[in-house]
Amino acid sequence: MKREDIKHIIEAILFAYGEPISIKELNYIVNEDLSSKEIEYMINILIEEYKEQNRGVQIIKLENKYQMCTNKDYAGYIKKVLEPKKKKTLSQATLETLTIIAYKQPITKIEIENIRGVKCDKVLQTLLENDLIREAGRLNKIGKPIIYKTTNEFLKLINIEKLEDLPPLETYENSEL
Amino acid sequence: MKREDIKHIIEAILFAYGEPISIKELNYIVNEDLSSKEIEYMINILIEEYKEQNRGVQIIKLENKYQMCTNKDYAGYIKKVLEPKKKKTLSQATLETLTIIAYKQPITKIEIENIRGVKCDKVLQTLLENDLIREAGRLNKIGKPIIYKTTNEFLKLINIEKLEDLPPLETYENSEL
Amino acid sequence: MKYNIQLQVYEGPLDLLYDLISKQKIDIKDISISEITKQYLKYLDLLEKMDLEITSEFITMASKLLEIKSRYLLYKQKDDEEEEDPRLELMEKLEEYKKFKIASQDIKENVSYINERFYRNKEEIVVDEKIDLDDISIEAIKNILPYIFKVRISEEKTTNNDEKLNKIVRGRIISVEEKMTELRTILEENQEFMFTKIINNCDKDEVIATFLSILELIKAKEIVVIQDIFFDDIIIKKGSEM
Repeated sequence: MKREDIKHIIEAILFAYGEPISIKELNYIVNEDLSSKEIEYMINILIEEYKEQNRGVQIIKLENKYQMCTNKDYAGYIKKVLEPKKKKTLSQATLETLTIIAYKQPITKIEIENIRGVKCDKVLQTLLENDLIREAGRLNKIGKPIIYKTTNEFLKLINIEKLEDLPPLETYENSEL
Repeated sequence: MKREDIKHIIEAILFAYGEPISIKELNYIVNEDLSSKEIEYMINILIEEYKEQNRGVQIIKLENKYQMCTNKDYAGYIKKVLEPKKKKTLSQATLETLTIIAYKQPITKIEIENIRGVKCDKVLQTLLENDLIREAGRLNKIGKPIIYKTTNEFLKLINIEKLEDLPPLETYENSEL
Repeated sequence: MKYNIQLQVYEGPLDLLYDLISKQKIDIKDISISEITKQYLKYLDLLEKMDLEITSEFITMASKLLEIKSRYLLYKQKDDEEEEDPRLELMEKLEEYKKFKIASQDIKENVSYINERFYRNKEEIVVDEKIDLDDISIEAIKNILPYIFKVRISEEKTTNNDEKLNKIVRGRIISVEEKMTELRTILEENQEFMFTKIINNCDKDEVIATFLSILELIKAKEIVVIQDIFFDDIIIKKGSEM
């Protein structure tokens, strides 16, 4: 594997994964035979390149994890672009996320985001604060993602006794292509 | 505003926005005083840079919109982190209908049914649900029939960048199954 | 010895017709309408015997083929240059269908069934900062389920049943052979009868089948027909061979 390749693989992973990721995890994904020193060296080169050119995207280090994000200098533009045409209320977004968790639990944030097609950090925070969902451990895979489940509060709120009382998904025909 | 800046703002927007975005929208966000030609020129430079260096992240053009995505060459690595979304297999009926819409768009349900000789309601529903086609207004004639077009998801599905990349329909005139 | 019969399922009447034609390795322009009609009906017959569903589209096409066949017989006899070949419309339809059918094979080959490219999810921006717990109810969940899981509510089942019922009521396909037998039975009891009498309450398909069976019976000399003046009713009588 060429050095340049390593750099670009790391770049691709940081982009697609979106969440903070550690050297150890990157090491595992790129090539276990490489030393973690090598990975760290390459990611530092990448960080420097992005910084030097003042690129639109930057790589930041948080604790001992790395994440890709937009350059602070362009925050004004990003705000403008993320302004949605049709805004959802927090209640709508919450209801959607809660429904997904109710039916698919235990579920991770990334799985929820893949169903909804948007990042869900804020909504998950709201749901946790209102005690409608809870963290139920971590998955033993890359990033050790938190898994979420609904709470008894949730059952009380929608007036059911147990999860089985939710409208069954089986009565909905799975659409097949 | 320096040219280099424009390039990096575009880069930041593409990263943050996630979805396909048009030159017009970019123009509005970056700086309305710039010409759209300038924006197009800069984005093309960006695309070329990414391509030339075979970076982990690439910019693809779908019809008249642009989107950031990972480099195909590194798909194997990303799959280690993210569960790839498996696409469903398409049934013969779905494929035929999709093909007719792809070539004849904009097209109404009745026109599709005339070509296939069968009712297409169910297939159209499936295609809509899977975001492979979209409703693109109504025809101004009796019954105001809905007209259908294919989506960018369709282009992604069959790995082309624009509809013109489809082989011309005439090539099938004298071919055998 | 056991035979393994695998019946190919077709997407529609055009799909079936096109397959019949390609099996004969002839050009669509050169189809023999009577041959293709015969094979088409044979396939429907097979479906019926195997108790498989025959949708209304297949039945409509069957009557259409019979209609074209009879019009073509007249067309050939008249040898009228002015008149359009009754097969033309069907041929054009088949030609058009063929193009898309082949094109769809190409598209199928291009489909990548697993994502090779990965994209980023957008941040979600919401209007208000407050959540209203009253908005969360079992009804609300029910309402958004189809949008979230892209599942279809099963109300389709009822329409399916209606469709099936419809098919049973009006979907029976009438073969020419069947009609011939029916006509023979009537003739055993009656010396003669009127054409309009036997096509009373028949739909278009059945009228065509009746008419074709009469032609067959005339050919076999089982019946003779008499018509006093044009557009008058046709009287059907036993022929010399019966």
